[in-house]
Amino acid sequence: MDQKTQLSLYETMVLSRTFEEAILHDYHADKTPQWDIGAGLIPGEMHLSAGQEPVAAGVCAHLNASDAITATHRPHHLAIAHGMDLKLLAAEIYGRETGLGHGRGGHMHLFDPATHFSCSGIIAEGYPPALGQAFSFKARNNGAIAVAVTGEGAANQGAFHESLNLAALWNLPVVFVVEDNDWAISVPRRASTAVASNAKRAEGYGMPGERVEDNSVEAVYEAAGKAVERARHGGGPSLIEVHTLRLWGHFEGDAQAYRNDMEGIAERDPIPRYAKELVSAGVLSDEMIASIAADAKSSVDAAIAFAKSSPIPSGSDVSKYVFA
Amino acid sequence: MDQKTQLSLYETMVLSRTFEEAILHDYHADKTPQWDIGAGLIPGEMHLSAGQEPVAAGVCAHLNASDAITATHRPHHLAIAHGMDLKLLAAEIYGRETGLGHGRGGHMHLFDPATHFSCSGIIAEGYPPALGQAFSFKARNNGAIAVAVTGEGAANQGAFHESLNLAALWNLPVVFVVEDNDWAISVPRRASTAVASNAKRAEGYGMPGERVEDNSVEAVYEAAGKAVERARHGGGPSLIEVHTLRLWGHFEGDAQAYRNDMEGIAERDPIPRYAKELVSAGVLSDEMIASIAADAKSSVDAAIAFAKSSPIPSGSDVSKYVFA
Amino acid sequence: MALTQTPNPSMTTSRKLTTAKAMVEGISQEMERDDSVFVLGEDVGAYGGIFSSTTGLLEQFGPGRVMDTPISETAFIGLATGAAVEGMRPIVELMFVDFFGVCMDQIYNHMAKIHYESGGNVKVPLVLMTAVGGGYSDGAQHSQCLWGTFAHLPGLKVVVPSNPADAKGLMIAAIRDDNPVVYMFHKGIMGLPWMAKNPRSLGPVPEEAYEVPIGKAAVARSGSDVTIVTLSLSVHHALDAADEMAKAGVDCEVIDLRSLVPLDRSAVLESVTKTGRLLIVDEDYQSFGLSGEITAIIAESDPRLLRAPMIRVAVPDVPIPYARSLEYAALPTTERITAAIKRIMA
Amino acid sequence: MALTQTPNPSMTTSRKLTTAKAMVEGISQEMERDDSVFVLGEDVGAYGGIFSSTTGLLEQFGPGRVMDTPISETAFIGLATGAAVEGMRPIVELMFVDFFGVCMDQIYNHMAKIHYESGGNVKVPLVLMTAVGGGYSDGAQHSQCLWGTFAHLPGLKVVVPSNPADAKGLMIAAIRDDNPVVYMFHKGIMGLPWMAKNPRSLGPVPEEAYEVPIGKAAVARSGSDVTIVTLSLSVHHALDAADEMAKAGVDCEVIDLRSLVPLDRSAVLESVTKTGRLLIVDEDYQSFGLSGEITAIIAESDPRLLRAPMIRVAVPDVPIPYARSLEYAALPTTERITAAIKRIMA
Ligand SMILES: Cc1ncc(C[n+]2csc(CCOP(=O)(O)OP(=O)(O)O)c2C)c(N)n1
Ligand SMILES: Cc1ncc(C[n+]2csc(CCOP(=O)(O)OP(=O)(O)O)c2C)c(N)n1
Ligand SMILES: [Mg+2]
Ligand SMILES: [Mg+2]
Repeated sequence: MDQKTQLSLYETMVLSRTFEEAILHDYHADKTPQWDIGAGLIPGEMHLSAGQEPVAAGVCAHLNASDAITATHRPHHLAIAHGMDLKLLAAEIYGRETGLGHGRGGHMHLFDPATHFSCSGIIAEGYPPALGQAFSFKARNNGAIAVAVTGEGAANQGAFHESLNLAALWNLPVVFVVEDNDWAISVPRRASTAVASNAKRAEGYGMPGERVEDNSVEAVYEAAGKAVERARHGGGPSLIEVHTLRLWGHFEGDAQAYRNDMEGIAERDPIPRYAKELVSAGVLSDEMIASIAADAKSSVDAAIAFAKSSPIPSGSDVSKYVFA
Repeated sequence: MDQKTQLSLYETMVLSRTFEEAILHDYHADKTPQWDIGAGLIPGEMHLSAGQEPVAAGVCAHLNASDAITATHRPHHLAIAHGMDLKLLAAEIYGRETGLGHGRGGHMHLFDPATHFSCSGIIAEGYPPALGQAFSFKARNNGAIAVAVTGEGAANQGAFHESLNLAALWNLPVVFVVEDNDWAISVPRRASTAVASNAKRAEGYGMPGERVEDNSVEAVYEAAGKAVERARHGGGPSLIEVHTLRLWGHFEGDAQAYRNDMEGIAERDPIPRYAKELVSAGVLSDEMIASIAADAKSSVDAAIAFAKSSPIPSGSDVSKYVFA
Repeated sequence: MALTQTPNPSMTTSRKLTTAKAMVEGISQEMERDDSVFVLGEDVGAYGGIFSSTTGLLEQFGPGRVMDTPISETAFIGLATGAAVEGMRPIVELMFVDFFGVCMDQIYNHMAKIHYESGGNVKVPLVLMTAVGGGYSDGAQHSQCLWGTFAHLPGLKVVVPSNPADAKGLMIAAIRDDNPVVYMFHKGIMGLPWMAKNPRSLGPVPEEAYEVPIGKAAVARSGSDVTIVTLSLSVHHALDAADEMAKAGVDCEVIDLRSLVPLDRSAVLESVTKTGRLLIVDEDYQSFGLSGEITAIIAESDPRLLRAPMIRVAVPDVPIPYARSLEYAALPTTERITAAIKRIMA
Repeated sequence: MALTQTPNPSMTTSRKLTTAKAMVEGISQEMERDDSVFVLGEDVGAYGGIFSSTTGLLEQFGPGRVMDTPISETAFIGLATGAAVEGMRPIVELMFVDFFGVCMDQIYNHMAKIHYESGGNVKVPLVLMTAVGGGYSDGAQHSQCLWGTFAHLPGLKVVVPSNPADAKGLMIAAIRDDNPVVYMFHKGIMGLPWMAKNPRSLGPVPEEAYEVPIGKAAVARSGSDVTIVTLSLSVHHALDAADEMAKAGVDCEVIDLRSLVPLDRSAVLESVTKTGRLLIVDEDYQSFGLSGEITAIIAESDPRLLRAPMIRVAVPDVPIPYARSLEYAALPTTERITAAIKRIMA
């Protein structure tokens, strides 16, 4: 892999993590003394993707803004890797009138026409709309593809099955991605999924499937490259499952008492790990690490400043936007 | 296979066909001159199973009345092979107060506690309740199993996927049966299913799967024997797909203009075919054929006479049975 | 006549079509006009739709624009939503409304909410058409109307034609609308050759494309004594009952709602202001649905407009039974309506 | 007090529990009594239920009777139905009611209809419990109440407690009932340590097992000027508004419905007969739902009981917005209720 790509993958992951660390901070900052999920600058459920950046960076490196992504309740890494405007994203998370959805959506409901990005809080139900985006791309023969993402827990929902079958049958330009972070809230993979790899299931739809066992951005990049290429050139859908890592809780506030895989979790963080790899390969230096971090911080700071200084929606507009 | 079993399989198929021929007759008898689906002794949609008797006979030969079956909108062959009282069945189809559901259900909604039989008009949605019956059998350790049946079209519904996964995960005593009759109403299998065999899909749940390519009752009997045995003795679920035959229309009144596989269909009728086999094997004689037919006819006649002479439910009882 | 009635396009033509053919004509004209319109669903191709809602479209437009789907409602309805998000205008058929339970998440959590959640930035212009209604012994899972369920959940327009001319005009309006529109057609008004049909399922339909505005009720019959608010097949039972009662000197006004979302509240209010009596005829389940909402229109405005208690002729809260004797005890028949008019006038 | 109030078991104890703990205690006592009762759902085991509806049950009863499921609502809710058909008494949790769309077919076409379709030969004794409600910025797919949707479809009982004592008693009644009972608990009354909670989410709960009868409303506050019909969390907002208005000399009666199916129609009627004024407070969507049905009770009996127009304080027909400023404009707050009382008395 060329160094430019490596650096770019690293930068993408850092940007996503930097953004989420800022959100993490502000989310918890003003929920004290009695922690209240509905209070503060950022209220509501907050599902952060830290640890899963390799999936987003590795897949989205092959995409451009005319390709669609449908993501999950845990969408930030994908939104950022796909190039969503951080200001619009942040403003939506802070519930502001300047946000992507003018504050109506929130962090599970990001809709960005500029990057054909959307997500949903209902697990696996982002798969079907991706088929439709792919269908329209195919009908217009514009070379774009759709990427549909879901978790390993969600892969046991009916929508997963129906979508894979229909996409295969109609030879739609879709890449299905399963983020296997071992957990669906508190339920471990072995208690949710009767098979070791969802790539195995792809065979049941006559579709290529690949499981990436290592949470490495380069491994994801390789697998996604083939799948995206296939979709873009009429080869139809494929599935990629990545064994990734949920570094933090299911949502913020999750005490994770049920979790038995926390030992040494910091060492499994894919970002420092990749930094180390790139440093020893001579691609990255300590100075570059610092400057990438600084760039990320300044973008994120600007986005969050924009969000915080934006107006709060007026309650009297509550019925605006129900119908077009 | 011993001759007694062979004869019994044949008898079961003949009984089912005889019953359905009688229903076919009465269904069409009084819908003239202007054919009206809602009129006559037997109103409503009527999905007959002629041609699919090998599935029912072959599977149910391994069951007893404490085993459960959840069937589809096309349920008669399974109900009869599983030993449902023909009188109660007929009376329900004729919408009588003496029917299985006191005329509330109709032919797609047969519920028989005596044989743990049920069916549903919503495709694939009979799978999940079968899991629950199996769960209760397992909890009580009573050796009973549940058989869940659906069509090849229905196997592309989300409930199929969820049910296979959950049954495998919890090691439930279930046999999943897919009746592949090549058609889902007018949609051919190749336009609905991205894979040649649903047995392939079973692998995606770590479950044994077998496709029976020949619509032969003995082949089904063999495959079902293994699957039932496995379920009964703690081996968990398996899937059997049978490539069977829809001899008649999707429902009565279906002109089947879309159908391109009608040539020589009569020769593919599995019942005369089996009779021929058994005759040449010396198991069956012309006299026996006649006497089996006569026995079937007399049972069916009695059931239908019972139905026709039974009272019609009173409209004033319409709200009875909403709640227990 | 006090109410503004939508100019009825059927006045200008003598050509008669069944409701099914009128619907298909509307779809076909829009498909010709706009190549982003396409049709998908179960048996919509070669079969032409189980209730003839798509007959001939495959032949006319080919398999690239008229597509049979697997029995995967979540996937293909979601596909329609995704295609609409990208600017296409899908018409997707849910064969029976009774099957909504396998795909409702796509409908009400996605199709219906995307526009709002996106703050108006993403439009979802599609038509979800679906067959409703009973009367032919199809049992508890194939005979429901369920419009109350769809109308309760925000973000979907809901239209329910009662006759061929409206069926065409509402279809065209639905296709052109930038919102998801649920289009519910009653099997009993399609004019199918294999089902008992209301005589009015064949009616005059203009040949050109036209819209019937979504959100405007029609006065199917003007009268001064009782307001009968209804929709779909029941409009015809109400008209029959009104004719019968006219002989007894009772003058009924029949309001055909045509659209539940938006609901033409002022049409109901104006009529009840005139008559002082409200009868609601609804083939959906009685409680927690349409009939309560119609009542609320009056109670929120002026409950004393009602000179007599409101009466509902709806499906009592029971699953639709199979046996004809039971089913017709549950359905809103002309007899039940006539009896109710007598009671309300007593 | 004109209405018969269910003897409130909370009178006989001084021990206080949160609603969540009261529910769990009810479940636990029934599981001890009857080994056919078991619990399944997502995160009901080690996690103890996302909203603490099952905390401690895994430890008490083990993994054979308290089971985490995959995220396959159709499969595991259908499993519950099948087990109930065979005589077990499952308690199955749908984590948020908002997810009903992925599994509604199992609920309303199967669970709800089997008893009827079988002509009473097959019973389906189960409890489907589910979290409802908003107020903490969880957005359009995690904040709905949707009880109107469940109550509209026949065959399901629907109960909605507002306080700990009722939560326990209704849970026990639901488990013992031979019908499928949908048990809807509002997150805001569970008494969760991580969510703003109503002060009344902690209350006296008797230690012994007891039933609160399904189908009987409670008079949460007796009064003579205005009837406020409500349920769930909104009961408390209504009580707060009533207290405030009492200072201005307006005497409000607050009816806590507790059960939507069966609906205690006579409790509503008796109260409105007394007060002549009807205010309905509903955290579900306004149109085609609960508020219309309550209105119909009066209009079917005697519309002239109402001395003033009925007023609804409900979620306007919009998806629940994320931003707090918008969400609280949609929710039925004490402020909106107080303003409505003033209007109705004007
Ligand atoms: C249909 C549906 N059921 C349940 C939920 C509640 N829920 C939200 S996230 C989640 C776990 C998802 O696990 P997984 O798919 O592995 O994604 P992850 O959270 O691990 O990224 C659950 C059960 C939901 N949102 N939608
Ligand atoms: C969820 C759902 N979608 C659609 C239908 C309408 N429908 C009834 S039978 C049928 C075809 C079923 O095909 P298959 O599963 O192959 O069974 P077969 O009729 O061939 O026995 C369809 C589409 C239904 N009953 N339920
Ligand atoms: Mg996961
Ligand atoms: Mg088939």
